[in-house]
Amino acid sequence: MDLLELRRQDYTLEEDQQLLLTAFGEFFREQCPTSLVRASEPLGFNQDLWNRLVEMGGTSMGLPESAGGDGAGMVELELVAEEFGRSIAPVPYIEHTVTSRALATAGTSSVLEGALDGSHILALASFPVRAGSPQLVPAGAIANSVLALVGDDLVLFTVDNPPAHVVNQGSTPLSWWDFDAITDQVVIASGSQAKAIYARAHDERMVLMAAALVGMTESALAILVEFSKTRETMGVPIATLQGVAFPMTDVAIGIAGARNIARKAAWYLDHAPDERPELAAIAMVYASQTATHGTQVSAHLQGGLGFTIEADASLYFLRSKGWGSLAGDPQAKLLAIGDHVLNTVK
Amino acid sequence: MDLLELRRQDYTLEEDQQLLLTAFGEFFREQCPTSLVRASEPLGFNQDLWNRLVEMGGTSMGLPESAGGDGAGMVELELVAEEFGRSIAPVPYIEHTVTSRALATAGTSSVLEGALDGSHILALASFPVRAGSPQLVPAGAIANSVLALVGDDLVLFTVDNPPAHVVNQGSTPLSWWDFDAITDQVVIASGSQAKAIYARAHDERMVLMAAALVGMTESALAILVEFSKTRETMGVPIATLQGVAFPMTDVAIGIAGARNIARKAAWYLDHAPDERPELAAIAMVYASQTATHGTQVSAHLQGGLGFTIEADASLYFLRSKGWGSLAGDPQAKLLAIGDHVLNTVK
Amino acid sequence: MDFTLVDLDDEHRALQQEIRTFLASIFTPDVFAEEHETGSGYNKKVYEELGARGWLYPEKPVEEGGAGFDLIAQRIMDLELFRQDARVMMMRGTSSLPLKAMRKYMPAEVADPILKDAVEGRVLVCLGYSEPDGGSDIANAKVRAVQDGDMWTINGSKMWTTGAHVSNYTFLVTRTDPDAPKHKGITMFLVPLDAPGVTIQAIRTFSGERTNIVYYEDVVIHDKYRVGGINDGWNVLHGPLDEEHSIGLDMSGGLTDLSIGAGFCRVLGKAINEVAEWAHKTSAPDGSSLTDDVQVRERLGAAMVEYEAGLCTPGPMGRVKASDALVKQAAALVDLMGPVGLLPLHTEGAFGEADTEYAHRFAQGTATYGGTVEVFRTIIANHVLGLPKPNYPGAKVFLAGKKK
Amino acid sequence: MDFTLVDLDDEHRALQQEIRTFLASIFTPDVFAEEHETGSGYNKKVYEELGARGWLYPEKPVEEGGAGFDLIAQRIMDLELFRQDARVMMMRGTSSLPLKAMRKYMPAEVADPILKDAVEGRVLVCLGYSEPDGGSDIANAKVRAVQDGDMWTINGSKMWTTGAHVSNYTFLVTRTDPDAPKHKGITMFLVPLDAPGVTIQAIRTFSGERTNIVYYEDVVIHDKYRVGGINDGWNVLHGPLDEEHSIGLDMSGGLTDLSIGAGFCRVLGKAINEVAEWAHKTSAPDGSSLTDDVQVRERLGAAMVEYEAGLCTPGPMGRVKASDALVKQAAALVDLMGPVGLLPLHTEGAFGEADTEYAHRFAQGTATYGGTVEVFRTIIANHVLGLPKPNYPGAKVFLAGKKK
Repeated sequence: MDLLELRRQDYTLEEDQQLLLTAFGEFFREQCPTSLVRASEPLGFNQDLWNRLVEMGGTSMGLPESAGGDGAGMVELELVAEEFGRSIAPVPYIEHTVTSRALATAGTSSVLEGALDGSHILALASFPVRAGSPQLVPAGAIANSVLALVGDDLVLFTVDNPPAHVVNQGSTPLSWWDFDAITDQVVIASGSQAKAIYARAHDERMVLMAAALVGMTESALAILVEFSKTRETMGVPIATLQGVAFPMTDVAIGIAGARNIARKAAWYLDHAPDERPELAAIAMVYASQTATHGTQVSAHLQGGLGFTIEADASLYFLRSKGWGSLAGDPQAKLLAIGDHVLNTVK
Repeated sequence: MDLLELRRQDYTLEEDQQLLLTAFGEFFREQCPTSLVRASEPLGFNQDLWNRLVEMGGTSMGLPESAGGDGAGMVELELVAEEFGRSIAPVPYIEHTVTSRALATAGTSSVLEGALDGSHILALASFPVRAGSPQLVPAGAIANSVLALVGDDLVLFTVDNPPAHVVNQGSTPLSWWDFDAITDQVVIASGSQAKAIYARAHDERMVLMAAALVGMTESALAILVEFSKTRETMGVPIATLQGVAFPMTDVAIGIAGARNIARKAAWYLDHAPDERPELAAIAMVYASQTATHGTQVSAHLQGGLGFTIEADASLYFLRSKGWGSLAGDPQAKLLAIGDHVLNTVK
Repeated sequence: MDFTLVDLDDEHRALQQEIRTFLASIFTPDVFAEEHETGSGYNKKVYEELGARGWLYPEKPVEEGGAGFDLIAQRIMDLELFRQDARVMMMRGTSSLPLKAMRKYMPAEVADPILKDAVEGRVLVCLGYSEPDGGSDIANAKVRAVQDGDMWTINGSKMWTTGAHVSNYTFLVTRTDPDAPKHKGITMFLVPLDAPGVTIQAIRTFSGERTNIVYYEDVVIHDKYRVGGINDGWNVLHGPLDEEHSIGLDMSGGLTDLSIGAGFCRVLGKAINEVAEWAHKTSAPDGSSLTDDVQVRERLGAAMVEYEAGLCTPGPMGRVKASDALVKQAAALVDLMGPVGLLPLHTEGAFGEADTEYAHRFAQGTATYGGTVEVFRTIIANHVLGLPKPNYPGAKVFLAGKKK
Repeated sequence: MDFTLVDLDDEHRALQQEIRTFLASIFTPDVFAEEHETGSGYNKKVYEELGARGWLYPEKPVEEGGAGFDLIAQRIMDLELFRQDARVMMMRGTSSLPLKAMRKYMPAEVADPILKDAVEGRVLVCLGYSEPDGGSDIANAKVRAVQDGDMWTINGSKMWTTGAHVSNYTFLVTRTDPDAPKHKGITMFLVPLDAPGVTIQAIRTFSGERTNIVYYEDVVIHDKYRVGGINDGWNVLHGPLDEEHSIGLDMSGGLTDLSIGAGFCRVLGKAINEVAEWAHKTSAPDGSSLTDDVQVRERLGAAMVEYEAGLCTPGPMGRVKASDALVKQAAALVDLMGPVGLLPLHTEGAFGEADTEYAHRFAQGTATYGGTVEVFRTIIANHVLGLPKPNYPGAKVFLAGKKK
């Protein structure tokens, strides 16, 4: 890689971006307390919250104006995803956003109207379709359509009733999709265009999921910080013990870096998608490591309490993998990152 | 793997093994202070210490009685290796031992006499010989003969004067061997027998190196423990800070486990070599991780002092990789371990 | 050193066969279904059937209701129980601690009938140690016991009283002299849980286990239920607690686990085996076999290294190592399996017994059970490395301090 | 947010060319040879040549001997210096801290000539902070300064005085009131190192750097060398120290590094590039290309993730993250290269510039420079997470305490 690039690294948010962050922060904080998260288990979908998010513009902001949206970029969507993750909100914000954007890019207008008003929920298949092997599709239990790669074609699969929900550790609307059995299939792109749109959608999902994991981990750390100030052992607050304070510090360090990388990756997807093609994967990998470590530390350092389902720490811990795994195996992503490094020195 | 095996796991040493451990512990402690280690840099070989080790039986113990040796097993050799590593002694104990044992197994008597009295030093090539690519050979700068695999043959390469020493981070007698250019080549085994002897020699080297790394890390921890009791910050001994005590504890935990695995792996090589073929690699990988972490913690927690060449901590830190890397890339060894796991569930 | 497979003589081989057949007959599907549902770590039928044969605590002599098993026979029993899935046997381990203290410190006429019932599987005793804000700091107990003639009145609440809802008694730490130094004002009682004023409230962990908060409101019990001397509770506790914390040097010829961490490793081992099976039976998105995938092989290897390390690290150090290994490797194996690794037992498309998904949730508890890994690191720092103790206000009554 | 490549105007482009050409002319092979030999982080010729052009501290206004560079020009200079290998520029950074304090706290007639020489590269000032048993606890300074009329007599010794052997002055922390609270009895001096009674003893680190112990035996200096008020040293120190510890919020439009950790990341970046090159030019033992090796690709990817994390983490957190990343990844990359990764620069068969071998040794120092990672974790715990401070006997004079 070029270590001598004269490039700006300015993370300062524009005023409107700051306002957006604040607005959605308030929205999720007010509309989505952990009691609502619990009430929405095990499916992990709350229709009422989804409707409110639609009203907030959560489903339209990411679509181009030409498609009836507000033309927001990945940076704005990333900021919203941080707040979405902070409240571990039971709505398909990420899947629906990246899939509808992919459809808009392909010029598919058919289902976009329903996507805009949230009535037609969209999801993205994680792997190319292989005959005879159904897939677990994130948000598949509430999705009306799933976008998937079939050979060289990008195909939109639509059903009247989504397949039954499969209870899972992260309480998300997972379900098995047997694409072979679905009759309503529409090819929306082919060849290199299909692959490009599919790859882009996956990059966007990784960046938004990274942002969500950052927000989730911040919530997990916040409750631990409060706990550590009040809980005493040996006559002192446990927060004064380095064995407690240092792990918390390392989690905070991870969060600060993971957030910046996710935002930076979003900026590159908006402004220079070909210059750092590996950045979305880096964001995902580092956010996943941060969330795995951070939610575990939060649950553990709250002692037995953090191990109970009554404790909010459990909500974050179970979703660190329950959400994080949906964007793919982090270890596998290292290969593409390594290939990029190898290419840059060629 | 079978989790229900009714197998003993008894680590208790026989009385004579305990005596051996004590005897070589005293030998290295008395004959090899760190001042001698420093005086032997950068080559990493001390002829006088080597002669004394020969007198102690260090070169003969591992050979079968039929070959004029004392017929000690890998368990005994492992115990000696722990003490050898504890004193980071500048002698080719590991390379010479495993190579001479390989020759004895192959029934090669030619150079064994010189090997027994230490006058003819033996080493083992890390990789099969490839035409046109010289190899860095551990102990190669002081070795009279190097054993290497050439195609299906196990070949002993002998030289009058070993290739020039290459200064290296671990201050060991590394040198480049260009096997193509060596005329004195003797095939000592062929086909499956050659491969078996070669593989066994590498397993033995991994176990003895694991033991040496355990001893090395114990020395690194010992000086840190003393430092931490006396050095004060903020008016308290740093040993009372969990940020110092917990890392030291984790190093101690690593040492305790790595030692047991190395001893267990040695036992299996002696008594049931085919039952846990992956155990030697496990010993090497875990000991390498323990040494990398432990010597780094020792150097770091001694502050600036641990970063100076005057501090003994530097001797251990530089050898954690300087010795550990000689037995091969730990990460690569994980594959064979994983394959073993996959085979056991077939 | 000795790692040989135990060469069983005819007697032990017959016993192994007998145990295996008998356990298969009592560990019926409804046993697992009930445990999956309740998470109690207990099953009435299983305990009573085992107890009737002296197999609940088979290491005890026959006259104490055991089976006088030697070390080999005990190992056979442990492994066969693990084969059946030992989760329901958890309360047996919990009860075993107070039973020792009762025999040692209670008058025989009070203790013996209870001990007999316990060994025969009809009575369970749970541990009333921790309190809502107490952490591992047992000597900080606030539950009050006040004497009035032959009777004691108990008030307060206890946290993490696992098994209280299925137990007959709780081995209770109480404060009997608030003015004495913390660890000199403690008295132990065996409190019947059917006594008026006892309320039990369930707590569920996300690994599916059940534990409890137990409230004591003017609970009146007779002095005969006192275990050991008044204000001598700290010494009474040492027995069971030392046992809990100082499993170390091997006197068994290698027939016992090196640490309680071995149990954590078995859970990791099952997950490793499951992922290996999954790799054999699953093909990659591109149709290739996962057993050829370098990253699959590498991570199974890495998990195996940590499994071995947890198994081979002795004593309190093994307890910490095994927990760390399980926490980290279970998470890595879930990553490896992907979404399928998130599906629990009995869900559509879950792989096998979903051992990996369970291991990831179960792992968290192992870092806390019977003292957090931080408590054990402190014990190791002081007693293995010989580091000076920090001078905390409450340090002297800290668990780690007791071995001074 | 803005991560665009800076679009240089003609003026900046010309300056970039001028700087690049000039640096290439002064960074001659003998400069690197000398640095490799001495590890002083300084080169007389380079400093004087740069100083003569106002390019040693180009951000300073011309009237102060700088070149009045704007942020873009400064960034150009930093990158071009890095292109040349910035190791010899280390003492420039060290000197820059006391220079600020001198300008602020010393009488102009004393400070100005020294400052002029320093900016022009003829004078260096090193830091006399730490003491042999002091750790990061500066306010614990024991070096005594006793006043007698216009003169002060100094006795004691300082550790880690990097650059003392090439510096003209040391910015010295002294104890002037042993009876006052620790941080109220400190006075700062600018001590000429050619003063009688000063002895400098070399210490070498295993990364090849040189630092020093400096002994002060009845060293007599004039009161004019006092920096700031008597016993007011703690406040004088804040300037430089705050600068050292509070690099954080970006006011530069993204033209400065997010933390001092960025420098550590560049060392990691060079190692990553080297290993990638090595993979291209090396074939595996079986003859296949290492660029196809999954474990090579995977570890380069993992190192790249940590590199990016170190680069993108701001302030003190970035300083800790970058050091951790460099320490762990350098070790992993040495494992990957095998024995060749152990061969330092200028040895037979070493690969390229042996950046990886160097990174592994250099990494250790980054965890200690200017305050250990533990000191910074404490600062982060207290000032970022807002955790209560532990009540250590000496905590109030601890570095982390100063921002109360």
